[in-house]
Amino acid sequence: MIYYVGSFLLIALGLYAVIIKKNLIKILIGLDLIASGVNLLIISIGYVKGGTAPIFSRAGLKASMMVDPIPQALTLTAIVIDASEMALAVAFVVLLYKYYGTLDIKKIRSLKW
Amino acid sequence: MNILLEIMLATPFIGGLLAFIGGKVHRWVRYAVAVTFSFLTLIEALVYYNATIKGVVWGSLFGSKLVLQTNPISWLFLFIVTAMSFLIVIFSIGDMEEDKIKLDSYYMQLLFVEGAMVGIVLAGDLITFFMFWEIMSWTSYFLIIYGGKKSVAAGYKYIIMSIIGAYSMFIAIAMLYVKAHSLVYADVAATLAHSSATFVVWTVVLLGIGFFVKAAVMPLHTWLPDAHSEAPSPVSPLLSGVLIKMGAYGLFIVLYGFLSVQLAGNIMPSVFSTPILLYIIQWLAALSIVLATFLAIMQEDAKRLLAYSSISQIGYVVLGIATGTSLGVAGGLFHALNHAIFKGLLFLAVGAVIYRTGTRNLSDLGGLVKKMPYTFTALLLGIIALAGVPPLNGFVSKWMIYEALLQKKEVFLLIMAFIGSTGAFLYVYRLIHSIFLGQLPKKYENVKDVPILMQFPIWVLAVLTIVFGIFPGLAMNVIVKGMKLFGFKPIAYTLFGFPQGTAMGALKVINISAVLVVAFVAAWVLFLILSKSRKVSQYDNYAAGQVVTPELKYNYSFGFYMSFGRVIKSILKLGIERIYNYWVDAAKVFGDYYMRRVYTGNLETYNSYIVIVVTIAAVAILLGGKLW
Amino acid sequence: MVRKVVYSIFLAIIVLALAMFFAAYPFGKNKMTVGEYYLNHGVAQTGAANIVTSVVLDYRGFDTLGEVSVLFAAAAGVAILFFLAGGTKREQEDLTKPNFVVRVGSRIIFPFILLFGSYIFIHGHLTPGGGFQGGSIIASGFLLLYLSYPGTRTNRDGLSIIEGLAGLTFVVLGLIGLFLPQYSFLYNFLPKGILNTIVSAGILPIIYIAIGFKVASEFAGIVDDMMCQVICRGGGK
Amino acid sequence: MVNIANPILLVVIPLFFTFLIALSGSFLKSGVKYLPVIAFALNLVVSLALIPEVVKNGMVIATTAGFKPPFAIDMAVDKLGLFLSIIASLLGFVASVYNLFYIDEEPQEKFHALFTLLVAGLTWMIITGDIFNLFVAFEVTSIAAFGLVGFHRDKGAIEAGFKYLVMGSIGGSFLLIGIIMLYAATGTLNIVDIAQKTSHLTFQQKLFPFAMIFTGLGIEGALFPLNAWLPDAHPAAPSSVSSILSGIMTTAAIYAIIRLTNTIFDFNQIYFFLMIFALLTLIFGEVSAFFQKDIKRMLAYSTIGQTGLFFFAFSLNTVNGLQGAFMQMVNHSLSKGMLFLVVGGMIMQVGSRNIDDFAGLGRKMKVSSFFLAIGAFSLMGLPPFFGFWSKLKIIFAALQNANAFLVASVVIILLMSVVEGAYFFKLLQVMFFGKQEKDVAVKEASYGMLFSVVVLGTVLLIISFYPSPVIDFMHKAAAEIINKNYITLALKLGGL
Repeated sequence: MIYYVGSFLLIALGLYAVIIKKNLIKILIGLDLIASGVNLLIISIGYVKGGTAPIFSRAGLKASMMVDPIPQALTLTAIVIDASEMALAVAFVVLLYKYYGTLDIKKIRSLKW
Repeated sequence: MNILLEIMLATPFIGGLLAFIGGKVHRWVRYAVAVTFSFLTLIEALVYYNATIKGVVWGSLFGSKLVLQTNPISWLFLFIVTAMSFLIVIFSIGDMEEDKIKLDSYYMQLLFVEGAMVGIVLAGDLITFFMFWEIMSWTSYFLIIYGGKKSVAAGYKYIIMSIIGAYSMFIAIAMLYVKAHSLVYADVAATLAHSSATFVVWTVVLLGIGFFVKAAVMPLHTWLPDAHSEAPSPVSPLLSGVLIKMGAYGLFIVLYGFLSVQLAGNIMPSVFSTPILLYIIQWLAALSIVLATFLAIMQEDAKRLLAYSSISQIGYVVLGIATGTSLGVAGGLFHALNHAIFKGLLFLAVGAVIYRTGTRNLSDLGGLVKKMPYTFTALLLGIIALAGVPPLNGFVSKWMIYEALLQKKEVFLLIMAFIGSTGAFLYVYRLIHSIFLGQLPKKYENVKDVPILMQFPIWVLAVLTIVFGIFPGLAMNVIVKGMKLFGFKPIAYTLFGFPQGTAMGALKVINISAVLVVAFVAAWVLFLILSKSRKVSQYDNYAAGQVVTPELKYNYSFGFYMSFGRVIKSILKLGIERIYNYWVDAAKVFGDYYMRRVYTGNLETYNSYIVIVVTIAAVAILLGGKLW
Repeated sequence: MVRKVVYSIFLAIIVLALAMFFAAYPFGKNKMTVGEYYLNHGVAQTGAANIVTSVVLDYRGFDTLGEVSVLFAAAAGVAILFFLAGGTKREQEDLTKPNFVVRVGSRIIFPFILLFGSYIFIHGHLTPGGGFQGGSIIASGFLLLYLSYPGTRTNRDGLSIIEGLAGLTFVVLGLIGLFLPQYSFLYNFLPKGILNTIVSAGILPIIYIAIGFKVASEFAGIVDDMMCQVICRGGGK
Repeated sequence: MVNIANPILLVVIPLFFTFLIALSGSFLKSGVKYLPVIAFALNLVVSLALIPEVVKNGMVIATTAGFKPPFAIDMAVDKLGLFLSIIASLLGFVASVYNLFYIDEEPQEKFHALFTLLVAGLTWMIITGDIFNLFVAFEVTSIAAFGLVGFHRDKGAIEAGFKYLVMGSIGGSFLLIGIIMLYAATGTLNIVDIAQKTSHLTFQQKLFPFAMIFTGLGIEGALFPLNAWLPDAHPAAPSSVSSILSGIMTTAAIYAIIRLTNTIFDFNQIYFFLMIFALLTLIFGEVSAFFQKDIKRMLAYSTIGQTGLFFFAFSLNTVNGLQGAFMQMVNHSLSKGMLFLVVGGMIMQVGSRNIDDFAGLGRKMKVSSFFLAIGAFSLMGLPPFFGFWSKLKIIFAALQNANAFLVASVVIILLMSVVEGAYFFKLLQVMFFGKQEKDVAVKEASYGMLFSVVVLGTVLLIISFYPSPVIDFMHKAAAEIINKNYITLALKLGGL
């Protein structure tokens, strides 16, 4: 249960950071928080009470004792996607700082209307 | 035989493309192709003289058949389109010179406009009609902006107003389609016959707005003075003589092809035994006549003057069509033909003057009568016809419209029509006087008359003003036959006019003309005998007690009707255009304001939009899945 | 301030709605339908002990192809953005020189990191872990190298060749499936082998190895690009 | 011989070439740029080979990994998906030919790889039959697009790219939340399978995932107010990329929304809401476009407006409305794609994106400006171009069951069409009749670039003058979607 709540809070915090914070790095942190929240949500959906990891590493493990493997697979994919997004985002921020000399989002608005 | 309808429709388009391609080879190839194909179209049109063909299906779209048809009324307009286009193509060869303007696509556009207009009059369903209507709008836009820098603004105004008008039509067409799933004229008429009054009124009003924009009926006329005057000389007659007639044609189709006077009378109250809708249209037309006449009187620019005159004259056409009686409608249709002829003539003649002198400012011109005698004669015929003096063609049609109004006892409208006619004398006199009479400015001393290629169309039209003036029966033959198809009582006519004892009083143009000529001769003789006239040189003149030398020519054609202008100033202040501009500006400011507040360039704002959208959804969910 | 409060309320509403939605699907309850099938048939059908791996690489292998492409796109994007980038002289001087312990320590650790990473992706079908995890561990080794020896550059052409080869391996292995009677992309055509041995699960280990190389080279490339932002002197690649 | 009529190839071929570019980039330097051309030529062949199959069976389904859906991912091409993937392949092919002559900045091999990936991702989004796979395709597209938007690395490009990235990744997260909700509710990820298991859900339970997916895809699909990145990103990107972004990306995202709405979320209550979104999108797009001085920005706003138009037609939720929406999508993809390519060539010659600097180009770049005019006319919906037929259809469909609101929205649509006419005619008259003040030597664009433009223009002209096959095809496609034939067909063909 706590995982659900935690993931919701992570998503909400991330969104809050994205909307309210002015610093580009903080915005990126916000994005990452959202992503982590979503990943946590996915994993917690797949959980089955008393289940174990879906790996038949030793004899005697039964399918009925295991948690849902799909959310884990999805999370794996989602994490990689988030990581790639973040790498690209950091690259953008570095260049933005180079051009504008600031990390304040309010000052980075040469494109408008 | 029927396949020829499609061929006729295709001819100008093919010609336009060939002219464009041929122009890459040599300009004379372009000219030859343009002339050949516009002539071919004219010939093909003449084949259908008085023919009635219903429903040549050439395709289908969304379950509605696309149909071509023709009947004598369509033929009348078809004749106007093809004949005028042919003459204008010839005139263009002389007028539009290669070195003045790039002509790469001029003839293509010209023939496309012709093709589009042929499509409009041949259309047998509203999709075809609307399609060609839109094609006509944008092709003619390209023609207008050939006139140089100022014409671009004029063309812009034209195309925007055209699009607005067209979309107004579009809504009506869509309403009809949804109701009947077929837009063939007969089905539309059947649909309207079984519809509620509100539906009919909305349909007619929405279609009417489209037509009125094109026909430049006040208060939707504001594009016309600019567009007509700034367009190149050969294009102005096409616009004024032919293109705005498409609005009249559309109005005729809607009022009598879809509706009918009886039907309209059944569903709405009548005034002066006219359904109220028609009555309103009559008033709009009458207002156009009077106001445009006043405005025309005040113009300093020859083409602008003619442009306002066009608004006024198309007012007669619409007024005639909207009377709803056989006589009035026939008069309106006949006036459409006549106006095409004499306004084409006038614009071409003025174009010829512009071609030689390079100006169309009336106060700069003068005394050209000896330099350009042929043009002068043609223009004289044109203004006589316009003023409605027998024996030229404007007379008969105007007479029929007066007569129709008189029979319906609509006195106010009659008076307004008379005012328009009287006013016409003032401005046509101004036109011919300022250009051809008075003193010749020194810079125009070497002016010659225009080349034969330009004179030919002028003279053809001049002859036609006389022919249709003396033999109104020629046109009535077509009009009456066509109107029978639309359920009008036929009116009796002879070749020379109208016999005694029919719907209108006896009218024989020859007789009237004879009387008029006798009176004129008598007046002239009296003038010669009684007055102390003497012959003076053109330059024998005084100003403030000084003799005016030829170098200091006294030109009194500026502010010609100044005192009259003071009288009608209050009317001119109405300024419909100002109102439009005000609204457009307001809309622009409004749009700009909101755009700037939405696309602020601030990422935070953009992100919060996303959150707001999600919040709205979340609220909806919390409220139990109810969205409102 | 008003903004903060308003948006906090908005976010609270969103969280509330989320909570309301997920209240219908309580934590810990078994919600599996397709997942059940994987658990029951996964071992027999794919031969991989790790069901997550069999889902990632076999049942939903096409997702993984997309994932690989995403990573590739990100690496290429970073390379585009940092192309011709370089630090100023000041920035380069500002770099603190790593001390002795770090330099020597990283030299010792680096081979072990590589080894560990390879272990993880080679055993991806047997134990938790796989190409992505192994690849990122290897890339972290490169990161360590960069930190301790700021002048290090990797051979970028070599990296992109590895990247391309690994990607092509994946796609070609998939395409072979189309030439078989089963006519299905990514069909596992190799023998399944014995459960819980290295050589089992058909093509899955091969794909994971390819992915491992790919991820490692891509992350190393990204790290290299970012380091270059400071240590290169404009015009570097 | 392997059967090439397999939708999976539409994705795999470009991916193969992407990795090939990465592999050969270091030693094949200048030759790399020909690879995308080959890739999309093959794609075009594949998508054309799919036509007979789709016409025969109504749908083609390809499985992966040798398992049947829902246990493995499948690719499903129905009629509309086929049409859009043909357009995507065509546009990809044409734009990659254009790139041969257009892209001269380094790093070329990265650009071409990303470009190939972008189009592959879009095709993927169109044809995938699995909802999580849709998310992956969405991310492939987005991340490739982020990099491409920043390709010029100037101030504007970086800023636009960053904004797009932040909004795009928030959108991606929302999309993922929506998908996860559906998974929690049904335990499966295959679209058809989900559709069969959602019947017991309440409206509320369906609405939330829908809202999330709508938000996520709406960001890519340029729906107001989620579209704020678009007017920055489209102008900043290289023109061939803008052409793809504008031509297919919005269309693909909206197509995904349409398909999900009509298969998974089978509800009627939502359409009024969608219509309001569509109208707002239309109004803000067209009005903002009117005020632009930058030509690519103007076209970008115009894209927003067009999106609003076909989204409106979709939200009518009738066969006719959907048919109108599809026709408008085709029209928009072809004409806007072409316009961006034309404009790219012009910007290359003039060296500026300001409309005033385009004065007099009509005389110097005749072929380009001719096709620009055709594209503009088709977007404005002037006859005889294809846009006219689609606008006709949309208005007819909107008035089908007219109530006061629909009539008002028709009036709004037509007013916005007038605004659209206003700015396009302004552009045209500047180009054809303006006087160039600056003395710049302007030549016609190179033949290769013209080739791309001419190909697209010819296709547009062909479907303009012979609209009936396209119209009929779109009618069938729309009827299939509205009547939920998608599900029945998929079940019949073993999509489940």
